[in-house]
Amino acid sequence: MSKLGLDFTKVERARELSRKIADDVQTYVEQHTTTSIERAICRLLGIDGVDEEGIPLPNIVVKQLTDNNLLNEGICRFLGNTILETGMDAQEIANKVSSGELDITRLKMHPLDEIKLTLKPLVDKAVNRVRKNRDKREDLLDRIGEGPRPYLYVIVATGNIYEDAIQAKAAVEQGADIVAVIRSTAQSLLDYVPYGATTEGYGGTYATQENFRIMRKALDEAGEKAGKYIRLCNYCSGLCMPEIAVMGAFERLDVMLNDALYGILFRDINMKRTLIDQFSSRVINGFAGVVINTGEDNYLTTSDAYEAAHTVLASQFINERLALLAGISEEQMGLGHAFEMDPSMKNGFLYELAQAQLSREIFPKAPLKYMPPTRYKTGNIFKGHIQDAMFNVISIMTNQAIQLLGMPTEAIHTPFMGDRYLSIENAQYIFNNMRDISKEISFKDGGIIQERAKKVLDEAIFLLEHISEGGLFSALEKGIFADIKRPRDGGKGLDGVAEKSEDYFNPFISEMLGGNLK
Amino acid sequence: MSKLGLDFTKVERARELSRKIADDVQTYVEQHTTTSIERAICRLLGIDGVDEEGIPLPNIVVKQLTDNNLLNEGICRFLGNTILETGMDAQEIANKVSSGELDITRLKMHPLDEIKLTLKPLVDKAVNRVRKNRDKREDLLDRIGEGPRPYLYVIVATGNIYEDAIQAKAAVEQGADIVAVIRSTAQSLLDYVPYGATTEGYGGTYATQENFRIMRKALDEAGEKAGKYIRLCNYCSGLCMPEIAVMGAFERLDVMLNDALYGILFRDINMKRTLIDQFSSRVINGFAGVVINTGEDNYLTTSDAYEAAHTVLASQFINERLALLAGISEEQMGLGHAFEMDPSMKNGFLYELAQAQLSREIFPKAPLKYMPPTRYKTGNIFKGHIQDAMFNVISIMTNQAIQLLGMPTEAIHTPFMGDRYLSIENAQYIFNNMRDISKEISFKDGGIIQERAKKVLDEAIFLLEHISEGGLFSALEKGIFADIKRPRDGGKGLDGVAEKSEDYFNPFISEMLGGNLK
Amino acid sequence: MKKIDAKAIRPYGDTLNDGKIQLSFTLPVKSGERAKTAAKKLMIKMGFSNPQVVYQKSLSEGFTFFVVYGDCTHTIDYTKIEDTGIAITRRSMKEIDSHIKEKIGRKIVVVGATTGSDAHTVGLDAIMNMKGFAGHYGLERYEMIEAYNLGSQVQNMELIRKGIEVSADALLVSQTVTAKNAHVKNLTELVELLEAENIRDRFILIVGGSRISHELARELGFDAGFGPGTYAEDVASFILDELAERNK
Amino acid sequence: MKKIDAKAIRPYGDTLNDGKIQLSFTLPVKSGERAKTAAKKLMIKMGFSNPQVVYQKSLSEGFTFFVVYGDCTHTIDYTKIEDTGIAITRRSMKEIDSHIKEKIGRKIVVVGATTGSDAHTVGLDAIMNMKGFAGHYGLERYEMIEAYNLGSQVQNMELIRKGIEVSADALLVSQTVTAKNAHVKNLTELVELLEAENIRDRFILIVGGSRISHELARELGFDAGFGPGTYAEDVASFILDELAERNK
Ligand code: B12
Ligand code: B12
Ligand SMILES: Cc1ncc(COP(=O)(O)O)c(C=O)c1O
Ligand SMILES: Cc1ncc(COP(=O)(O)O)c(C=O)c1O
Repeated sequence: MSKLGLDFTKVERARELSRKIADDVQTYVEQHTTTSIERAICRLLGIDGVDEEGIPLPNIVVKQLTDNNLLNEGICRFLGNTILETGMDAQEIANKVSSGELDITRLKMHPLDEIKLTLKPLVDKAVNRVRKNRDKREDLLDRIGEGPRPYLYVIVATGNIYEDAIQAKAAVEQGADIVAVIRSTAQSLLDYVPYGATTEGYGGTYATQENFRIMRKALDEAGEKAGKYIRLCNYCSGLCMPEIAVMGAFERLDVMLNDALYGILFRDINMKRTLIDQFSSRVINGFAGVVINTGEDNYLTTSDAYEAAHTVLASQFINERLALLAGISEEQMGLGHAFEMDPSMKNGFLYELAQAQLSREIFPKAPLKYMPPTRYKTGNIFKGHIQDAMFNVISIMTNQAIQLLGMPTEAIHTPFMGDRYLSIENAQYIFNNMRDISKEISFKDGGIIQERAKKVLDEAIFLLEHISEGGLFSALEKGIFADIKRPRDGGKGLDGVAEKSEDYFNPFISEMLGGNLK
Repeated sequence: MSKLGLDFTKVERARELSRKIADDVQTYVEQHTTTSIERAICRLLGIDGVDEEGIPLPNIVVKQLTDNNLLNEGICRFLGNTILETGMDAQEIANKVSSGELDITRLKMHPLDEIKLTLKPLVDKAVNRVRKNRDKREDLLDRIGEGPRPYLYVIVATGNIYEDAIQAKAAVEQGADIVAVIRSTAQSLLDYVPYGATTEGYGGTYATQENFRIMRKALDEAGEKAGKYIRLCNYCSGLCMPEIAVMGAFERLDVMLNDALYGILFRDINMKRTLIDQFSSRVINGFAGVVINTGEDNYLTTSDAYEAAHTVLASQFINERLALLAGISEEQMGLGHAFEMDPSMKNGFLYELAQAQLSREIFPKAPLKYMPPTRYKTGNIFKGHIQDAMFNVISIMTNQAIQLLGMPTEAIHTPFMGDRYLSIENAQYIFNNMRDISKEISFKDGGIIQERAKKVLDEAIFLLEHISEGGLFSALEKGIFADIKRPRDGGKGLDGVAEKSEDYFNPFISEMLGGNLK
Repeated sequence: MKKIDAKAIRPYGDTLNDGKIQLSFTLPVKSGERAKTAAKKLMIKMGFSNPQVVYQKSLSEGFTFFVVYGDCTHTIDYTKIEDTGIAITRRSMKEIDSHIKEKIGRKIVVVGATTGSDAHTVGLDAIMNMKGFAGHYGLERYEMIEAYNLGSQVQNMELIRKGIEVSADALLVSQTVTAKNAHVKNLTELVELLEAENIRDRFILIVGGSRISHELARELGFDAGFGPGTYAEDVASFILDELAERNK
Repeated sequence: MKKIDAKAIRPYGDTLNDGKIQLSFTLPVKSGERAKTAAKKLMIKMGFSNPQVVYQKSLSEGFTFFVVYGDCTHTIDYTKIEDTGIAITRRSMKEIDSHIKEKIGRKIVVVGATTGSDAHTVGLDAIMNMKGFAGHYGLERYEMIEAYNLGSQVQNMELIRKGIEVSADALLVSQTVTAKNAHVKNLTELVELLEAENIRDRFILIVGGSRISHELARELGFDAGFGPGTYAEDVASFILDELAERNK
């Protein structure tokens, strides 16, 4: 029963509108492919490594397509054909392509169904590898269990993956449930995925498969010690969403930030490119059993949290729909929201409470990602620590699922080991001390909280109506989210987009989409 | 309407029991007087100052009675008679007594009614002086107003009254509403009131009339600047309750800690002595318009806050009754309670919420004094700061009146100027950000909170029944409060008690009690 | 009571010159008495008397967090410290516009950008956007200022090109990410590029950001630096002062 | 990756040897740029590089509160630091009782008190009372220990008198109030009184309290000092060790 006295027919209305918005996008998405999608396929088919200049082989292989304007045909066709032709495996082919000894676009073409047949075993191998990881996660969860919700989610951001591992283990000893490894600044702008272990990143390490492996190992060990499964988180968003999703699937990441809108608004990535990428990326995440995190919280760093609250909700509705289309189950939807109201606002806590409860009731199964106060953090770490405490109070009062712990030093530096300890202690104290409060309290009918929730929902519906008319692309052009305008054909990465040809094919989508839905 | 679903017939029952307990004590109290009461009368009649050894003249004058076993006759009789005989005023008489030139017990005795007549103008003078202060307070409150509730109450404890004044002014600039000047350690054990300004106290300054004056001036100035009346607080409890009450009345103190039980339990002061003193002391406080603060909160520093919650409530009932008998209006009853539950306790916040709401509903008009976490504070000032935040949350959720701000450094030292700033900021942030929450939330019927409140009330009634049987004195002997046992005739100060003689008289009680009640 | 001696000031806890300071830090050692002693020794090396370890907590095998108090024995001669703050004759938007009209007689042109890989625009927007920040309108709102906001992740070369193109009077750079001194690298590069092209003097060079101080900015070869709490007026006022300077 | 060098350890923020430390303090000066510079200068005197004033707030005319971060340049040779902690062969209540029965053959007598004007008894009671503290029974519960708890505000002379009267093996003093070093005065006086009477050696002299360390206790002429987190077993165990020592 709703604590907010919500009218759920309105919620239904919002979902209809989002369906229309998402379907429009999806039609466009399904007609296109991107360099990153094709590179992701290369990785799935077993191509990895870099050449002497450090250029990843998947990039080199796909470059042969783009150089010959064949991206629209898709990589499967040519790889499958080359295997048939040469009998080499994908990696060998990639090496030859890299050394310039082989041009996969210049070979005699075999019939399509033969090619598909040839690829089948490779596809199954990749799919099984991912499925195994998914099963492994479930086994571990059964065997050693997990921490109670809200999960304590912390970040490590030293720029050195080995230092990160030390910090992550310390965090787990103190009680962390999820560890996110912050990416080196601006990786999202790179149109390739770096290779190997990072020891000198800027404000983070690169999302590389090796870094994933190192951290996965560290957390599995720490988890065994702590007696609970520790989830590993990294970021897909950016110019390589599908590839990073593949790497995450291979290395058993559990949570991945995956949101095209974030890339568009905060990284100036082209909207077409990244929305196309997002779909494939999410299909892979979905099949891998990864919980995705969306980035609505970021809107409130540039727009006012009180004024723009409805834009967060509207975006959550759209993201929900886009995720469903990619085979992400509700249980995997870490829709984002954030505690970003001006702390000097009278009754601000009540408005925040309304917002958190609203997301909770509208997306009951979703493991919402709740972001801490950041924007109004200052160098006053003592005040900051109680801002985080209030954030923790809201979370336990409204049964949030994923609590991204705030840091007292948010305005100063990426977290020190000691900062993280204080934040974990903060959350543990409050969650335990108020454990059952959400069952104990109810909100006044027609009071400030309920009225605020209704208002936000109404405004969100109004906004969704507006968006559904012009479509998402033009909404983004108008600067509806985060007060940021982005031109349809501006930003980075549009050159990596191609309209699929007649007989373009990508066996993984059907395999994984189906695989997850069933 | 009760958020706790309380059965108010039970509350009535508790009040009946307390009436019986208090009346028993009162009968005893009214038959006795003490050295401190007689010294207080000296002060009211205008005797002040110290001799060359620093012994206060009121002590010297009253000593003439005790030396001659005439305490039971009361000082009025002899002072009045001496004035008649010698035509000197009270101060002159005191000086002569001090210099050994005069023995007021050896003079020819005039008839009682003559004596009373002689004293009348002096009594009126004293009473009017106090009434003027009371009016002055009301005028100031009308003119510059006061801060919103819960009032922000801070302590200063440098040991140097001038340093205290600096800190007090800084606190007011930051937003404090009430400033309490901590007493030098163990003043409560002194059977006299020190004289003059303190510059080297231990963990506080002495409660002297000069110190009161200095701080009153500082706060009046700061208040004008801040545009709100700032209340000054000090401590009566101890061996000189009535005298300090007189000083407070003369210097316009607004709040005074006044609780015999505190003295008995935590200072090992004899129960008879201090309960007798308490009555006169409270009559003076009451007439002066002072808000008294009682010390139930202290129980929870030696007993467990969860286990002993009902002892706090029982004691509040008794203190309420004893206060009413002394002419203290409900609006002047700062009954004490405290946020002292073990922070590691699951749902501890809910139990605390129940307790705070319970006191609020049972004593709706009383400006309850809510004490911060102290016992479970550690050297971890960051954790301490959020323990205080949770305390502030409870307070605004339950509309407390006087918020004694917790300090992050509680476990380390008496507050630094910077500590006090952080604590005020903490309370201001939470009170403003949650301003109207108490109107917004209600508690589940039969939930943890309501059940806890019922349990505490039932246990309190059970305890009151038990006390009412044997009486308060034997209850204290049994160690019912704070797990501390005190023998009826043990502790400090019993020698200062005498049973009133036939024609003992003290004109002030009737004047002030009447004066306040009407 | 003791009076403050400006030639030898010390931290203040609750008594003049008590020197009280609170510290917290982590040491890479196992917690316990020995770790505590190490923490105290460190305090003494820093010049604290009466070091008190009031709290220690093991963060993980081999790391211990401490909260410590001590009495600082150092003093500062405050009379010897001058204000390194930036000296501006602050004017209101109105005053600035009319001053430009009258004294300069043409629009002033400014180009702003968050450079390098830094994606933080809120600070820059606070200064440039119409709506401004905390009730202070941004430069775009000024009648006599022509403001171009290039947004974030702008390469230094790109900023310079735009500056030349619109013959800007001032270049406004915003830097927020300071990890590994990214900002220093970025800002130094910009100055070097300008000098290489011999056009450093063509522009008034201004930088701002949450960790930027006027001092630092000057060190890096900028004309001014602005930190938290800056408003558009401050920047505009500085530009007017600077132009006046240069046209002397 | 760098390895920890025990001969030169430094504070750890998020990278080995980064030396990161957080400080907060108040300076008796008006807030502003000049105050900020003073704070930085003070940091430098303490041996910090890269001092960062991340926050300043005016507390009142002439007082400013600061939050500051810096990189500590000092290092500690950890190999040179030995454990000043008290060495006890910890035993359980059972073990202690039986040890007394067998090895000593008579009850051990202890007298405890919070001395001077100190009224804090919770700590002393935690050690002495039946019910004890955090699930550890107090000395009164021990079959082979005769424990007298005189409570608080006990004068040193009174404690000594009682000690002689019951010919105590150990005197247990609790001190909590440390303002103006009240505890030091109190404890020193006790030792002096005992020495004046030439009976210092008659008793095992033990002190405890939240700000008491074994180190301090030894300095003041006590046999042992116990701080937060002490249990009755610890004290009893120490007494047994000490008695054994003395009967060697
Ligand atoms: C909002 C924000 C974001 C938003 C940015 C959105 C946007 N479009 O700007 C998002 C979510 C995208 C983001 C992302 C990241 N952020 Co960020 N972010 C912040 C946050 C919360 C607030 C910054 C802010 O907006 N302040 C408000 C403005 C008004 O203040 P200001 O910038 O100081 O501006 C004022 C003055 O400095 C001055 N000023 C500023 N610029 C200029 C320019 C001129 C010419 C002048 C005259 C004056 C001037 O005037 C302004 C008004 O007074 C801070 C934490 C914090 N509370 O400070 C972290 C923070 C800055 N981010 C940080 C980091 C590391 C990142 C990431 C790299 C990864 C991560 N940890 O999230 C990513 C990637 C971004 C990138 N590559 O640059 C770190 C930086 C650490 C460091 N010191 O290096 C911080 C401190 C958080 C942290 N502790 O990790 N971030
Ligand atoms: C409870 C308490 C009180 C109670 C005391 C009740 C009682 N009967 O004990 C009351 C309310 C009466 C009180 C009054 C005052 N208190 Co007080 N009080 C505290 C408080 C909150 C907790 C102390 C406590 O009980 N700790 C729990 C026990 C179990 O810990 P412990 O004492 O450290 O004991 C352990 C070890 O130290 C050791 N130990 C202790 N004694 C002994 C003895 C032996 C022989 C051994 C072997 C071991 C041992 O073993 C124990 C168990 O592990 C502290 C703040 C804090 N959180 O520490 C302030 C505090 C101690 N009080 C303080 C002060 C100043 C006072 C007052 C003077 C005024 C005021 N500010 O309130 C008055 C007057 C008291 C006086 N004249 O002494 C200051 C002391 C400042 C300082 N460093 O000098 C503190 C730190 C609060 C503050 N920040 O102002 N207080
Ligand atoms: C949805 C989403 N993706 C990615 C990121 C991180 O992006 P980047 O690595 O570009 O800083 C964030 C961080 O806020 C995010 O919210
Ligand atoms: C009711 C009451 N009176 C007096 C005091 C202070 O007493 P003393 O000055 O003896 O420390 C307190 C402090 O806790 C108190 O609660």
